[in-house]
Amino acid sequence: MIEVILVIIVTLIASILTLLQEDLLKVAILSGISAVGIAVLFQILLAPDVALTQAIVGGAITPVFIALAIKKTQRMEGE
Amino acid sequence: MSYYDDFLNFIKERYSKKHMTNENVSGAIASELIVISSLLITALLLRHISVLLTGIVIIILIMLIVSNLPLSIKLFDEQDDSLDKMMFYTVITLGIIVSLIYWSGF
Amino acid sequence: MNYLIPLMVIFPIFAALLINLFGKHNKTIKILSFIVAIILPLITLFASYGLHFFGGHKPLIDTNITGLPTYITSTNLYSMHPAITYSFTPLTKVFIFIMCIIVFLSVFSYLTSEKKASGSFLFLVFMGTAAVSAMILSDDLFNMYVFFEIAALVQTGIVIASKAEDNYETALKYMILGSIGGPMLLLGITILLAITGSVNITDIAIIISTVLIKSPISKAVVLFSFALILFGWLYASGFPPFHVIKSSLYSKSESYGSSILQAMSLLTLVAFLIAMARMFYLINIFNGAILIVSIIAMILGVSMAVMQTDFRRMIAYLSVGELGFVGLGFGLGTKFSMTAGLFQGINEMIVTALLFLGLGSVVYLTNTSNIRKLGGLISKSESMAIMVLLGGFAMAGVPPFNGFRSKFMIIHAALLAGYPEVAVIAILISIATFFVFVKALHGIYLKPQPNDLEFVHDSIPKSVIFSVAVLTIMCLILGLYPEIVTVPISQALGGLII
Amino acid sequence: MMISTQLLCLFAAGALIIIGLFAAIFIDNIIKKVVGLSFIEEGVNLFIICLTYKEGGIVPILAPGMNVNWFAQNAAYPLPQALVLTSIVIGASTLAVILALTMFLYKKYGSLSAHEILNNKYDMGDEE
Repeated sequence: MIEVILVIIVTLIASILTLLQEDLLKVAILSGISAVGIAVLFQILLAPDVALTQAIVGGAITPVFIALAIKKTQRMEGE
Repeated sequence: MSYYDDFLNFIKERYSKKHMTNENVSGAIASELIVISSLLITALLLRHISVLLTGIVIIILIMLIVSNLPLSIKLFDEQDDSLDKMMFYTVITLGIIVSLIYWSGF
Repeated sequence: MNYLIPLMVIFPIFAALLINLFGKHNKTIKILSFIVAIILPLITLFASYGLHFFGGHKPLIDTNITGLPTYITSTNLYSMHPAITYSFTPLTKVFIFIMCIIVFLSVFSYLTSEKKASGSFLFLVFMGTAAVSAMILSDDLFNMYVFFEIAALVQTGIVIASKAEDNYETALKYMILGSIGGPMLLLGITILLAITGSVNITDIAIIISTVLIKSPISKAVVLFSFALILFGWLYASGFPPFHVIKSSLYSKSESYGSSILQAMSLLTLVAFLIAMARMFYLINIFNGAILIVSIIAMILGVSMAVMQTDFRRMIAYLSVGELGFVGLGFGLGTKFSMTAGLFQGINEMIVTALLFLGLGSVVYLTNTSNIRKLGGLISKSESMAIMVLLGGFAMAGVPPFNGFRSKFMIIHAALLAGYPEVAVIAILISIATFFVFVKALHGIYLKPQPNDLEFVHDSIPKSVIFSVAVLTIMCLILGLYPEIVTVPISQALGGLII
Repeated sequence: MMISTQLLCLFAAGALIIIGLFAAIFIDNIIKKVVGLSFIEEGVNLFIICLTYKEGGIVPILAPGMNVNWFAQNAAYPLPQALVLTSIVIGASTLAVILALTMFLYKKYGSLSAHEILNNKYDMGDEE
């Protein structure tokens, strides 16, 4: 039980922190952390295949997309 | 004709920088009439629920409409292409639909 | 097993991929897409009615398996649909056939009026056709959701592929709003899946009407999922609060694109509306909710259309407003009114395609869509002006066109169902529609021609005139012989809605 | 009342959806807004997987030598899990399209603010 609570707290804090960042690269990384947290929850909820997909797509591919978009645009929000 | 003059003056004040034509004014007046008449008739549909409620709603509607003239220009301003307004109305609608259907379905 | 039914979806997807493959060879894709566009309506025409179970997994009740235990044969499990099921009824036939005709005419006028055909645009068009055909064929909610998302992406793509200004902004707005609408629809579908254990609409309808509606607790869950699916439906069909983005989507696309876009959103609307009507018809506020949403759509759409000076935007708002009539038919809740609503949907699809294609020729000639800058175009092409005028009559509901028939049926149904207010609103909206047309036609064709009006092209391509003429003739035929469409629709509705 | 794993995860899903809706209205930067909107999608996915969970159950993979009846009683419900796989991919592709559009628009406007880029008002046809 305690590990579930921990994972949920990490996921939610990561997703809230995502929205508070000024640095967009940190946004990419934190969204990856939150997606991996959800993947762990999927594993706990008896869905290992979904967890794998979520870990790859949400934890690796999406942050890379966002990072590429940042590279082509701007890194800091306020500029 | 005073209503028409008021209307024309209002629009001219509002869009004084741009040139106005008959088309804009006629469109605005037509839209105004459509909105007012159809809103009042739609409110009549409430009589299938309760007649008293219909009366109250119609009186409130008339007061709201009279105090907010001209409606069509205000509606037009609310429905421009800006994402902020669309997003706001989307979330509001989601809230209204879910709560209304959930509580009135029993 | 009828293999033409899945072919309606598979063939356009395959064709789209093939066209994308030959994207560089202009001549090849032109010939290829022309052939595909001809074959598409033919498939629909020759397919026979029936069900198609993917993988051949029929419900247990239809198979010859004997000796099953009683806990299967005595429960709902025995009649559940394990496979994705496509059902091809007269209703689906009519809708897909007309959609395919519109796709054919749009693609035909695109191919002949543009020198260089864009492979990606044709890819998107055929992908969209496949998506909406699958949506209206499918009996499976999740399948509908997947194709709904594909259709949303395709609509964005068609707007991106156009040359109008500000098209990227509009596409981005649509996608951002879609990331609220889509997940909410999915959430609604999943709640139904959780409480019934199936995503098949027939199964869900049976379970809701026999079990879930009886107990207040499970009814609350059904209501919650109805609210979410209703919200997703608003996004799919462009009812308020999504009417602004939908109409701006139509106006930011090429005219060939817009005529396909509006047909796509109409088919999406009809598919989800029928699904909702089948699942939730026993909920007492179902009809009221649909009715109110449709009336608000009509008022806002038409009152916004009246105030526009860009004629593409005008027709876009009008088409959103007229979609309200389809919802109105379902909101009234009788079989006659539903038939009228679906008939209006078909007319709406034809007439809006006519207007987008016909007035698209004005953009082709002058490269502007602002009524202020236009005028006197009747000297350029009288035939087009007359056909657009007839299209406007058809949309506003002037006899003997199809719009008159369907609107008359809806008003009649409203009076029969005891809602005279609805009839009055319908008449008001029709009058406003007519007003919009008089304004647009005067501005474009009859007003004296401004001195600074410059022409990009000298004459309208013959193919566009041909396409618009075909659509006008379809309007006239449906107006004179509405039985061609109403009889199959009402037959199919009798079987669908229990 | 005992708080189960399923209930906790449902709360997490709800919280994610609400964070996403919050981001939809109040966040201005497009990339952050889009990331926030993808939380709605992830929250819905988590919600679906929660519904399939069975307390004390097993993963829905039929290993050789397993008793089929026992498996049917104890395994989690696999159908929604298959649906979530599709949903995840749809979400990722939507995000990719949105980011591509954002990159195009950045070239045009030189800004990532939704207020500056996406608020181009449509007047009564009077522009120019």
